[in-house]
Amino acid sequence: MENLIALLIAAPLVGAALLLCGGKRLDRTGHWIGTLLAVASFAVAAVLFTDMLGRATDDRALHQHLFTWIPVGGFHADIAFQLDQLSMTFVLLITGVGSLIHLYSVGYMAHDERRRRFFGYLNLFLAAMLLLVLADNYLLLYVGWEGVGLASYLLIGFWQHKPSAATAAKKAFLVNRVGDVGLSIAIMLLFTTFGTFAFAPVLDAAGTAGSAGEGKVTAIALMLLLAACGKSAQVPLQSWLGDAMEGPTPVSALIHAATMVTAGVYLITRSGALFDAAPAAQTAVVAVGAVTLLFGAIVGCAKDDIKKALAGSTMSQIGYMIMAAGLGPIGYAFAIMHLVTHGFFKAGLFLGAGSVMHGMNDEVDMRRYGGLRKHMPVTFITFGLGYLAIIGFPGLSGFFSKDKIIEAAFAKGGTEGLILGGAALLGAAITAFYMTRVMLMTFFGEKRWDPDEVHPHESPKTMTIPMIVLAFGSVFAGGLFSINEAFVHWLEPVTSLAHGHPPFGATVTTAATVVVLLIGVATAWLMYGRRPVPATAPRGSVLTRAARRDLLQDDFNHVVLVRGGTHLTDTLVRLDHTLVDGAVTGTAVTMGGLSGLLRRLQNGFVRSYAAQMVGGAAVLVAVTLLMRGV
Amino acid sequence: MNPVYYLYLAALLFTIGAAGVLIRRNAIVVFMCIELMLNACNLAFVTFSRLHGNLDGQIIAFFTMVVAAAEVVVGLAIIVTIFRTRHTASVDDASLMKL
Amino acid sequence: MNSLAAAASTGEAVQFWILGTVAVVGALCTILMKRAVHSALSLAGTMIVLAVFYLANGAYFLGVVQIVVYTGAIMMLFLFVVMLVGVTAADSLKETLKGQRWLAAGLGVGFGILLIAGIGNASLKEFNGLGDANAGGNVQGLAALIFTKYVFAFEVTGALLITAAVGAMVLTHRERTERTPSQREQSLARIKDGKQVTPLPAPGVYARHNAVDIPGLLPDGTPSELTVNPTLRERGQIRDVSQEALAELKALEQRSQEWLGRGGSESPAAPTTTPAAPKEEAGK
Amino acid sequence: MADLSFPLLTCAAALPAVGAVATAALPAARRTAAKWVALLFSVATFALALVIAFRFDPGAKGPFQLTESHAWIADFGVRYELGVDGIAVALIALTALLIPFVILAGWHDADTLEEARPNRRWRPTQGFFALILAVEAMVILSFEATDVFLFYLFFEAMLIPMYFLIGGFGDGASGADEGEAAARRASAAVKFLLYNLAGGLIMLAAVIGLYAVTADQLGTGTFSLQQIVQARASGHLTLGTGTERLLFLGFFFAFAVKAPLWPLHTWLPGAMGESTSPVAVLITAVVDKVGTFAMLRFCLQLFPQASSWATPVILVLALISILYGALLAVAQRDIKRLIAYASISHFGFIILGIFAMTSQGQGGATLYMVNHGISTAALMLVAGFLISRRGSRLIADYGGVQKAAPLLAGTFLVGGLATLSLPGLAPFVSEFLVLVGTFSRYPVIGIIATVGIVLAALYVLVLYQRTMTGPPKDDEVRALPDLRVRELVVVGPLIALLLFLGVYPKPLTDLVNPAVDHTLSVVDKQDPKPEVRVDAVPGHHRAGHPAHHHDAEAAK
Repeated sequence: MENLIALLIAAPLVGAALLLCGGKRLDRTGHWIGTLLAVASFAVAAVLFTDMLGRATDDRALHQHLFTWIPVGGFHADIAFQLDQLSMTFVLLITGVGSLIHLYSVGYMAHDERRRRFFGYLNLFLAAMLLLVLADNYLLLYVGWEGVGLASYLLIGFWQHKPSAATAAKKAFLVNRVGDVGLSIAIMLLFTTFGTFAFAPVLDAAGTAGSAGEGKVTAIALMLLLAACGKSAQVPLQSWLGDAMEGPTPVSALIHAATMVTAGVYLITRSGALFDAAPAAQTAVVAVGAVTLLFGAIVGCAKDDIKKALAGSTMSQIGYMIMAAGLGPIGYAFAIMHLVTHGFFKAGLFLGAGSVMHGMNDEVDMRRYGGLRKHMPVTFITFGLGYLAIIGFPGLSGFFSKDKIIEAAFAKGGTEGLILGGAALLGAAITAFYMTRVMLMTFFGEKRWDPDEVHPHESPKTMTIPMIVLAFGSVFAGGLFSINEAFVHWLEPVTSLAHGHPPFGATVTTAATVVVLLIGVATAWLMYGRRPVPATAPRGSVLTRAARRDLLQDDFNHVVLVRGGTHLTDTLVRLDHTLVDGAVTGTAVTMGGLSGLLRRLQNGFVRSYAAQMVGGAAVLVAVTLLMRGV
Repeated sequence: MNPVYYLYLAALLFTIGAAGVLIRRNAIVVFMCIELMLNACNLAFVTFSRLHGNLDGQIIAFFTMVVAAAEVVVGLAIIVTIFRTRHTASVDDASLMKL
Repeated sequence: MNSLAAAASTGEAVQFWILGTVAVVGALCTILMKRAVHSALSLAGTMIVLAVFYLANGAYFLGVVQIVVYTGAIMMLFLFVVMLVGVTAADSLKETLKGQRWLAAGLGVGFGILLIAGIGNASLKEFNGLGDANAGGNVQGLAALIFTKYVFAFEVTGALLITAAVGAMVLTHRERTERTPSQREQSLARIKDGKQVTPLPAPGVYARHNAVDIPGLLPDGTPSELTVNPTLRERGQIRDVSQEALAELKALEQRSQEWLGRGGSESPAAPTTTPAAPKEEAGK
Repeated sequence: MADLSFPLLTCAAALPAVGAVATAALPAARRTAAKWVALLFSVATFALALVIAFRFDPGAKGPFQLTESHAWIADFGVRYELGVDGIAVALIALTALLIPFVILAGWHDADTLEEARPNRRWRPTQGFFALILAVEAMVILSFEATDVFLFYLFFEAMLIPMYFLIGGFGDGASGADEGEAAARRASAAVKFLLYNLAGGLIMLAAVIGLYAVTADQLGTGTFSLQQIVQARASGHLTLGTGTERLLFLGFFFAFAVKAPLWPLHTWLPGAMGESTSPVAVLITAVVDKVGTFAMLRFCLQLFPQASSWATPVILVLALISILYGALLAVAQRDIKRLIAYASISHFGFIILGIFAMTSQGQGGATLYMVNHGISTAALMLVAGFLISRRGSRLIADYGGVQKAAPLLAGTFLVGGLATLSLPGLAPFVSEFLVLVGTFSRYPVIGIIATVGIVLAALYVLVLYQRTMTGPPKDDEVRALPDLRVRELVVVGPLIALLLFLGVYPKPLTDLVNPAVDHTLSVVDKQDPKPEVRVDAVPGHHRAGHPAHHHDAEAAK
């Protein structure tokens, strides 16, 4: 059975190779090949899943060793896969949502002349993402980690003719690289500390590293956090995600909502033992999570671009997950659970947004929407279900997962627990506010578009079916997972489990969650439902303007990094020319000058030469005499 | 009188000859100065011959004369040739050694 | 002959100081005289003095050779060349190379001091004298050395001399690379170039002495320089007759006036003195 | 195995040399024939290099194999001594592999010169290819030589053909008119020559010094690497500390110029920028490797103590190279100069790995040499194809190329990704090994060096963005033809190799590991031990880690 694991990755990889190298012959069938291989991968995953369910809880993990990758001295890396419950969860999510989005893209990209390539990239992404979650050591995970970064780069910049897309792609890759540096330093630290970087031995030894190793373990954990921040768009490396919306919408749904951006959560959960052994690092994790969930939410409130609003939301929701993961064993399972439910509803929301854009001539400004519910009923309903799920409407997926996280945050105890729980509650309120805002601006109110130019219409079947499936997931997944805490127990062998004890009981928390939710929705309705939405954005308060500009993060980056960097490189170029090269050319010039002086002795007059000869002879005589004298 | 004085005389004549080579521009006179230097050397050789009590110094002086003769023959021929082509015997005018 | 010992006699000392002075003066004249001929003559004097010194030092053969070969042959060669190149061609006194004269003087003095200091430093207190070496005769002694110890050098020197002789011939020989142009061709070329076609005019005749330095007069009475030999022209040795004729006319007029006015009492002296003035003018 | 009667190594070097002569001897009219002859000989050399690689037994004892040894200049103890270790085999294979591609890529490089002087004795094509083969022969011999003097000879001799290759053949894409371009090329060539000559002369002094020391202490002077190493190990030869350091510096200076290490790097951008791109590949992928290779073989093995003594300074210089090269690459406006500065950064990594004195560092550095050769060749050759199409090296003259030539853009991107060490491509393996090797002994330097990774991404992606993406710059860009078959034949195998070695570098590491271990044993260094003992053998655990309830509770 474990031999099937490689097949999971191989299928999309073959697809990518076929589509990218296949040439024009595959232009007409390429998208179906890609979709088929994604579905094939999902089928394999399903087989493996049923097989896993059939085995005892302790014996569910599978391991496949393909070959030795890099053996140099004590450094030993394998190409080997590990499929345990955590990986399985991800594999199902990735292949499942991935297949749906492949299907959706068939319709969405129908008129793009480079569709074949798009599917090749999508398949490449699937392969890399699967590699990431299936790797049995950190180095192989790193390969997947950068692989998804590459796929993300290619897909964000898919419409390369748009300079903004190319810039966004580059930015995403670069910011991710900063995070990747964290991962690579973590691997180096792992190697020097433990002599290996395979998951099993490292995680076994993490707890027993002893006091001498705690500093090292903390450092490793912090570096892993840096990596997670880069990939999952957490503060301070969050700036790329908003720009990444330049990519085609299916990409935003798959990569920048459902799967890739959650890789940071996977990394932290997977390295749980390391974080558990480093409390300081855990504090950092929850701090990052809490800050980001508020940051993302605030940014999401101010954006008029529907995809960017959703991107802010993604940031915020992943903040929840990171925070949950940082809480330790009481949070891992809920982090993953929220991740899965988020995968469903956020992918659904993005696909819905894509569908809207598809019908609106690729208009993204919500201020030009309005009243679309009649024109796009399916989109409206699926989007609405996703909306209810994300704000945590009781009974839907988001409610179960988010509520648990808030509960776990309070359960952390002490001031820290109160702060975290408060932040999570506040986040929930703001989530309700901005999602309601999106909903109202898009589907309700009067139309703010020109009927002569735009003809909103429902999308084709290939697009609506995935949306419907995902809407089902958004509605029911959370509930299903929570029956007897099925999901938590499923993950227990991997993530370990601890039950937290919130200071004021689960009911109070749930009640509070529902109350803040209602407040958020009500505020949004007061602002955007009752009053007509102006077609051009009002100037807004200072906060609004800052939030529109991603809370000035980009401006900071621009001033400090871009301009500073440009200055630095320009200075260096000048120095290279004047100082480093100048030292050498300077020597040459000096020699030239000296020889110029000497050359003047060679004036061509015999008598001058004769004088020099006599001078030389005199010197010789003098030296001879002096030598004799000495 | 000490025969060393001959050496002093030779040195003096040699120096005068050298200075002449440096100062004069007429190639013929320069040549004469060279002859003067050679003669000064010859005087020194002859004196040394006397000092050492053997004839080797005189032999060398003899060879010097022969070589000087040869040199004069060739040198004067060169001067004549140069004069023919350039209508001058000034060494400064023949400054083609410079690029 | 055998008496030539280490230390020199008083007579030799006197001879040294007198002739040595002459030699140094001659050397100085060689380098300081403006005209090459004078330099050559001064050098010849110095060489003769040196020949005497050779003799005094027991180098009889060399002394004779010095006079015969050096002074007699080589210096004469120099004189020939000087004549060939131009006896009067003198160096201009202006030094063209900046600082060369000072440099030369400085170097000369410094070098001389160094040499003399070196000799003074050397411990040349003991002398062997040539008594033994010249016992069998100076020439025989030299011959013995030349044909035994130095025979190779001698042979090589012979080769050198031959080479030098051939070299001198090659250098001075003017190779005719093309046919000498005939008179006809020369005149054609002259016409073509627009130069004077006819032979140059003859010098004027002034029947008092050899008149090649007197230019002939053109019809208007002005002198034509073309009629004088270029060498003389170069040297500025041209006598301008036109002035003389005028002066003569003037003198004649004066004479006749005097003749007419006073009756010839002191007249014959005047004509002889007048021609001298223009000659000086021309000399300038 | 050790002593084959057939002189395989000599043949591997002689074959391209013969090829060079044969190519050069062809008459002017047989231009195309000359190209094919050169290609044929280079492919044959590659075949021979493969034979060497298969004949070589990584497990065998003794540092060198396939050795040949003949007396040459007996009076000075100079011997014709050849031998290869794993590192040399890998680099010979790399050289022999790249030359056919270089020849193919430069198929038309000399054509423009043909028209310059149409007479029967004007044979630039023959000259171009003959020079390339001559460089190959000399490089291979320098990889094989185990006699210091023999090595020195070819180390220096390869400057001559390189000088003519740089100065004689241009890509006509500098934006200046031909006269000025020729002047700039000539100045770049002279700069190349002077720098390397200066390094070489200092090395010559050190070589002579080495001879003097051996002659003094061993009775008979020798240049033989093995003899000296053995004599030092057995105590017959003891170098004074000062002497050893001076000699080391003499050798190292030459290699640092060749490599090139900051601040001796300034010849490289000019030489690579002004020459044609196949020649640029020859410089950076082949010739410069002799420098880093020689650091491993000669600097470390001849002067182990001095190497340890100089390590801190060299590491800092290497670190500066990495960051400096990358930063300057970001600011370049000329594609080829950008790649040149990137190479400087990469050479910093190689030198860092060599002097980290760990098996990962040195193994990684060796791998890096091979991988960098391949990746730079891929990137540079594609860049060359691009430049030859537009006739300009300036980045600003491009934009939106991928619209017109997607294949070209794609291969360019893969080459760029290899340059930024994307995992899955070969350079990643080596770069990571170098970083790990450095980190395990010098953590701070290792961490700073990782900044180079980010900067690499920056310059590659900026280059790609400005040239390939966006709307097409102008009509000329819009009309750019895509890669031709010949060009695909050049780039395809290189990319395939990058992928293969990225996924399965084991053949290479197996080849290199024993040689690295030998070097380390000569230097007397061992890898640092991990701080926490882990009993598990990697890859034998099946499940995730068990839960640590008590830990979690303790954390609360």
